[in-house]
Amino acid sequence: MSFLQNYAYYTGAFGLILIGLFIMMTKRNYIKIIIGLSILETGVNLFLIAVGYISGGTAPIFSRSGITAEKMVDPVPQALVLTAIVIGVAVLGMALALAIRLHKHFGTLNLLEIREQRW
Amino acid sequence: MNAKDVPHQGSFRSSLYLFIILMIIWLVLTNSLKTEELLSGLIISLLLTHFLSANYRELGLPRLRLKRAANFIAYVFVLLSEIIKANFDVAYRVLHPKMPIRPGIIIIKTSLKQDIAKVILANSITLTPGTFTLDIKDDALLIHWINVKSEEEGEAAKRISERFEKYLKVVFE
Amino acid sequence: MKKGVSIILLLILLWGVVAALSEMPFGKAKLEVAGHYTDYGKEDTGAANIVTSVVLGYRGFDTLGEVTVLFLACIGLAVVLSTLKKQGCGARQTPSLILNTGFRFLFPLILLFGTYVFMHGHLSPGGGFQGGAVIASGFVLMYLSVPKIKRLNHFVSTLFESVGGLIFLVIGLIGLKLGSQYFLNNFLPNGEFNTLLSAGIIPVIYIAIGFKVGSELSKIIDVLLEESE
Amino acid sequence: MNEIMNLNPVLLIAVPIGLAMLVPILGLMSSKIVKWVPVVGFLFNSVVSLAVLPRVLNQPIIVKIAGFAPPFGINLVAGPVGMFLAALIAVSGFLVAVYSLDYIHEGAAEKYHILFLLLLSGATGVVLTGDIFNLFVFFEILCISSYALVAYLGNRSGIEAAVKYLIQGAIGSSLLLIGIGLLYGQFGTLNMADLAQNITSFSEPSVFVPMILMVTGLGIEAAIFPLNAWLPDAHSSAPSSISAVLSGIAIEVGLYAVIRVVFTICHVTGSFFVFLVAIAVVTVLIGEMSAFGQKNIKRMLAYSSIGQIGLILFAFSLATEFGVSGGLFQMLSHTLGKVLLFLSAGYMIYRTGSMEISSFEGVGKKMPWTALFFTIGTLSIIGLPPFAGFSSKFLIIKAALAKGDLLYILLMGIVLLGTVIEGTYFFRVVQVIYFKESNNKTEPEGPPVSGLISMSVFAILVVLIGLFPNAILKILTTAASELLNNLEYIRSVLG
Repeated sequence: MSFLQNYAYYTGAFGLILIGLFIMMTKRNYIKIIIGLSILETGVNLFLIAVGYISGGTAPIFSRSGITAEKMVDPVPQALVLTAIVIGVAVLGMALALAIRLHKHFGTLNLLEIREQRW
Repeated sequence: MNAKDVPHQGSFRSSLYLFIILMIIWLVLTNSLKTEELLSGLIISLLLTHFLSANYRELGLPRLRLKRAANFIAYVFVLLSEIIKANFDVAYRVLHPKMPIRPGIIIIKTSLKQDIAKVILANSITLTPGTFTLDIKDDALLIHWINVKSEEEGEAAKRISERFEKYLKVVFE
Repeated sequence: MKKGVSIILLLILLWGVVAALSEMPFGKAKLEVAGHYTDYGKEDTGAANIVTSVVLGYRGFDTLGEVTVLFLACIGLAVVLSTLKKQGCGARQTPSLILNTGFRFLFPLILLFGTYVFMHGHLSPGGGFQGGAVIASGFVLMYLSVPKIKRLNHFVSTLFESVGGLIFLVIGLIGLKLGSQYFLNNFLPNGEFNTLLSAGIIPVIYIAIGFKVGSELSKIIDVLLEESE
Repeated sequence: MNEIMNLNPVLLIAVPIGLAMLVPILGLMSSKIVKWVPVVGFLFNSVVSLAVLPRVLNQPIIVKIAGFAPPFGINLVAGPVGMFLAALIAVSGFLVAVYSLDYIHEGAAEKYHILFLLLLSGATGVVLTGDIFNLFVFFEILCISSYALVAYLGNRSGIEAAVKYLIQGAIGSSLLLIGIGLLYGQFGTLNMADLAQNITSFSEPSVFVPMILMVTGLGIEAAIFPLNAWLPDAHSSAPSSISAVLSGIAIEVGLYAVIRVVFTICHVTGSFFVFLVAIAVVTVLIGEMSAFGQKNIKRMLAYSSIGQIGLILFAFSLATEFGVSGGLFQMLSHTLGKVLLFLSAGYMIYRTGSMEISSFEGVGKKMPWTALFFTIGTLSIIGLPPFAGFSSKFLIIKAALAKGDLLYILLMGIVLLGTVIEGTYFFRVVQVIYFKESNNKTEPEGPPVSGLISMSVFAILVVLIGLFPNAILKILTTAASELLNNLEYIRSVLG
C-alpha cells in the first residue's frame, strides 16, 4: 500500500501503459489499436514526466527573481517528453493515413478479415 | 446572409481595428514595454493586418463611438451577471431530486444585421448555462434550452436573447 | 486465449517495472546532469527557460532529429495517400455562420498568439513546436470553416517547411565553422538575460522551427482532409 | 585528402538530412535533378566515412555537439564500430541510390528519394550516437521512414504489411522509451558511457528490467525471434531497392543497438549470453525453415534475412573477440550479399512481371548478367569460398570451437544445419534460373546501365572481401575490442 501512496504518479502512468498495451495486443480493429497506441504513448510521457519530479518543485524557468535552481524540477524529462510527443504525433499521423488506405483497399478495418499475406 | 452581401466599405477602419486588437493582445501577452518587444509586436501586427484585413472587412465592424464603447462595456457586465445567475439556476435544477428540466429546441428571431453581432449574440447565449446555440440561419437562431418555459417565439426571445440584444443593437448599429 | 497470454505478459511487465521502480528514488534531489542544467543553464545558453536551454542547447541534436521526424511524417503521409485515385468530392455541408464569422475574427489572433509562443520560447513555457501547433490549429479552423476556397498554398508551405529546416541546419553548420568548431555551437552573443534578444541562436532556431512546424502540421491536416472529402 | 580526413563526423548525419530538406525546393525547380540528390549525398558520406575510418582505429573521435562535454551534452562516438557501420551504410546507400536512378519510375519519386535519404541518415545516427535518447530519436527516424517506404507502392499487400509493421514497431519504441526512462530515473544521465560507468551489475532489477525492455524494443526492429512477425511481409512488399536496404541495413542497425545496450551499457556477462545464444539458434532455424517453403522470391529472401540475423546474434553472443569480429564480418557480408540479391531479384521480377520463383525459368539465358549477380549473392550468403560469406562464417565457426564448450559446439552444429537448409533453397532458385527452359518466347531485356553498375560493384566487393579477408580483419578486431571492453569506451568518451 505504501507503494501506491509514494508512487501515485507511476501507478497512473503505468496504468495507462498497461491499458494501452492490452488494447493493442487483444483488439483486432485497427482504429481501436490506434487508440490503444495513443493511450500507451500518453502513459509513457506521463511516466517520463514523473521521473523528473521533485517534491515541492517549481517549473524550471527563471521568470521571476527569487526562484532558485534547487527548487526546480528536473528539466531533462520535460525536454525528452517534448521530443517524444512530436515523435508520437508523427507515428499517429502515419497510422491514420494507413487506416484511410486500408479502408479504401479492403473495405474494413478489422485486421482479422485482412489476410492478403500469410506465413 | 452571406458575408459577401455586406458592401465592402470601411477597409481602412477594419484594418485599424485588427491592428489595435492585435497590438493590445501582444502587450497583454508580453507584459512589458521594452523597445524590442514593442517593435516586434508592431512588425507582426502590421504584417498580419496587411495579409488578413480582408477577414475583418467582411465582419462589418462599426465606427468607434463613445456611446458604442460604453454600451459594449455594459454588455460585458450584463453577460457576466447572466452567466452567474444561469449557473445557479442550472445547478439548482441538477441538484434538485426531481430534476425540473424540460429540454427542447426552439427558434428565436433576431433583428441584428451584422454577422459579427449575430455571432456574439449566439456565443453569449451559449456561454450562459442552460441555453446553447446550435445554428444560425438568416435571422433565426436555433437554440437548445434546458428548461423550455415557452414555445412561443416572442416569449422565448424575451427570456433568452433580448437582454443581450438591446446592448448589441446599440453597439453595432 | 489471446487475452490470457497478453494478461500474463503484461503482469510480467508490471512485476518487472515494480521491481525496478522500488529501487528508484522518487521526488528526491536532482542528480548530477540535471543539477548542472539548472545551475549553469543560465550562463551556458542564456535562456531563462531551462527546458528550452536543454532542448535547443544541451540536447539540440535531439531537436534536429525531432524536426526531421515531423518533416518525415509530412512526407510519409503524402506518400501513403498520394496514389489514391481522387474520387468525386462529396458534397460537404456549408459551415454555419458562427464558425465562419468566428474564424474570420479569430484567425489573426490565433496566428499572433502562435507567433508570440514561438518567439518567447527562451523566456516562457513554449517554443517552436508549441507555437507551430497553435498556428496549425488556426489553419484547422480555416479548413473547417471555408471549404473549397483555395487551400494552403502548396508552394508557400513547401518553402516554409524546407527553409525552416535548412535554417536550423545551416545555423548548426555555421557553428561548426565559426569559433570553436562544434555543430550547433552558439555563435551569437547571449545578450541581456530574460529579454527577447537573448540566448544567442535559440530564438532564431525557434522562429524557424515555428514556421516549419506550423506549415507541416497544417499540411498533414490538409492531406488527411483531402482524402476524407 | 587531409582535409577530408579532418572533417567532422557529424556531417555524416547533417548532410543527408539537409539534402532531404532541400529536395522539396529542388523539386519545385526541376524534377529531373531530384533523383541525383541521394547519389550525391551518399557519395559524400562514403568518401568521408572511408577517409575517417583509418583515423578512428587508433583513437575514437568524440564529437561534442554544441560544445558541451559529455555527459552534459549529446556526443557522437565515431569509434571503430560506429565508423565501420557508417561506412557500410554510406557505401551501400550510394550504390542503392545509383540503382534507384532508373528503377524507381512510378509513384511519388521525389518523396521516395527524401525517405530514402532520411532512412539511411537515421541509420547513420543510430550507429554514431553516444546518447541513448538520441539513439531513440534516430531509431524513430529509421522506423517511420521504413513504414512509409513499405507502403510506397500503395498496393494491398504493401498497406497491410505497413500496418503490421507500424503496430509492432510502435510497441517496440514505447518499450524502448520506458526502458530509457527507468534508466534515467535511476542514474540521472542519458549518456551511454556515463550510464555504463554507473552501472555496476546488470543483474539488479533496476538495471535488468530496463535492459530487457530496451532489448525487446530494439529486438522488434532487429527481427529477433519471437519478435519477427512483421519482417517477411514488410520486406517483400516494399520496392526491391527498399527491401534491399531494410534487409541489409535496417535490421542490422537494430541488432547493433541491441548489442550496444547489452555489451556497452549493461556490460552483461555469463548466463545471459547463453539465453541470447539459444534465442539466436531458434531465430536461425525459424528463419531458414520458413524460407525453405516459400514460393515467392522476396519472401524467401526476407526469411533468409531472419536466419542471417540469428547467425549474427549467435556470433555476438559468444562474447569473445573472435565471435564479435565474426559477427561484424557476417554483418558486412550479409549486407553486401543480401542487397545484391534483392537488387538483382528486383530486375528479374520487373522483367518477368512475377515474384514467383517458378516464373524465373530461363532468366539465366535472357538476363545473363543479372542472373550471374544473383548467383554470386547466393553463393556468398550460403558461405561458399571464395566469397565474403565464407570468410565470415568460417570465423564464426572458429569462434564457436574456440569456446571449447560442448554446448556451443552442439549449437554451432544446429546453426550449420540451418546453413544447409539455406543452401538447398537457394540452389533451387539458381537451378530454376539456369537449368529450366522457359515456355514463353518473349525476350526480357537486361537491366539499365545504372542497375548493372551498382550490382556489379556489389558483386566485386563480395568477391574481393572473400579473397582478401585479412584486409578488413584489422578493423573488425579493433571494433570487437571496442564492443567487448566497455572500460575503454567509457575512458575515451568521458576522458
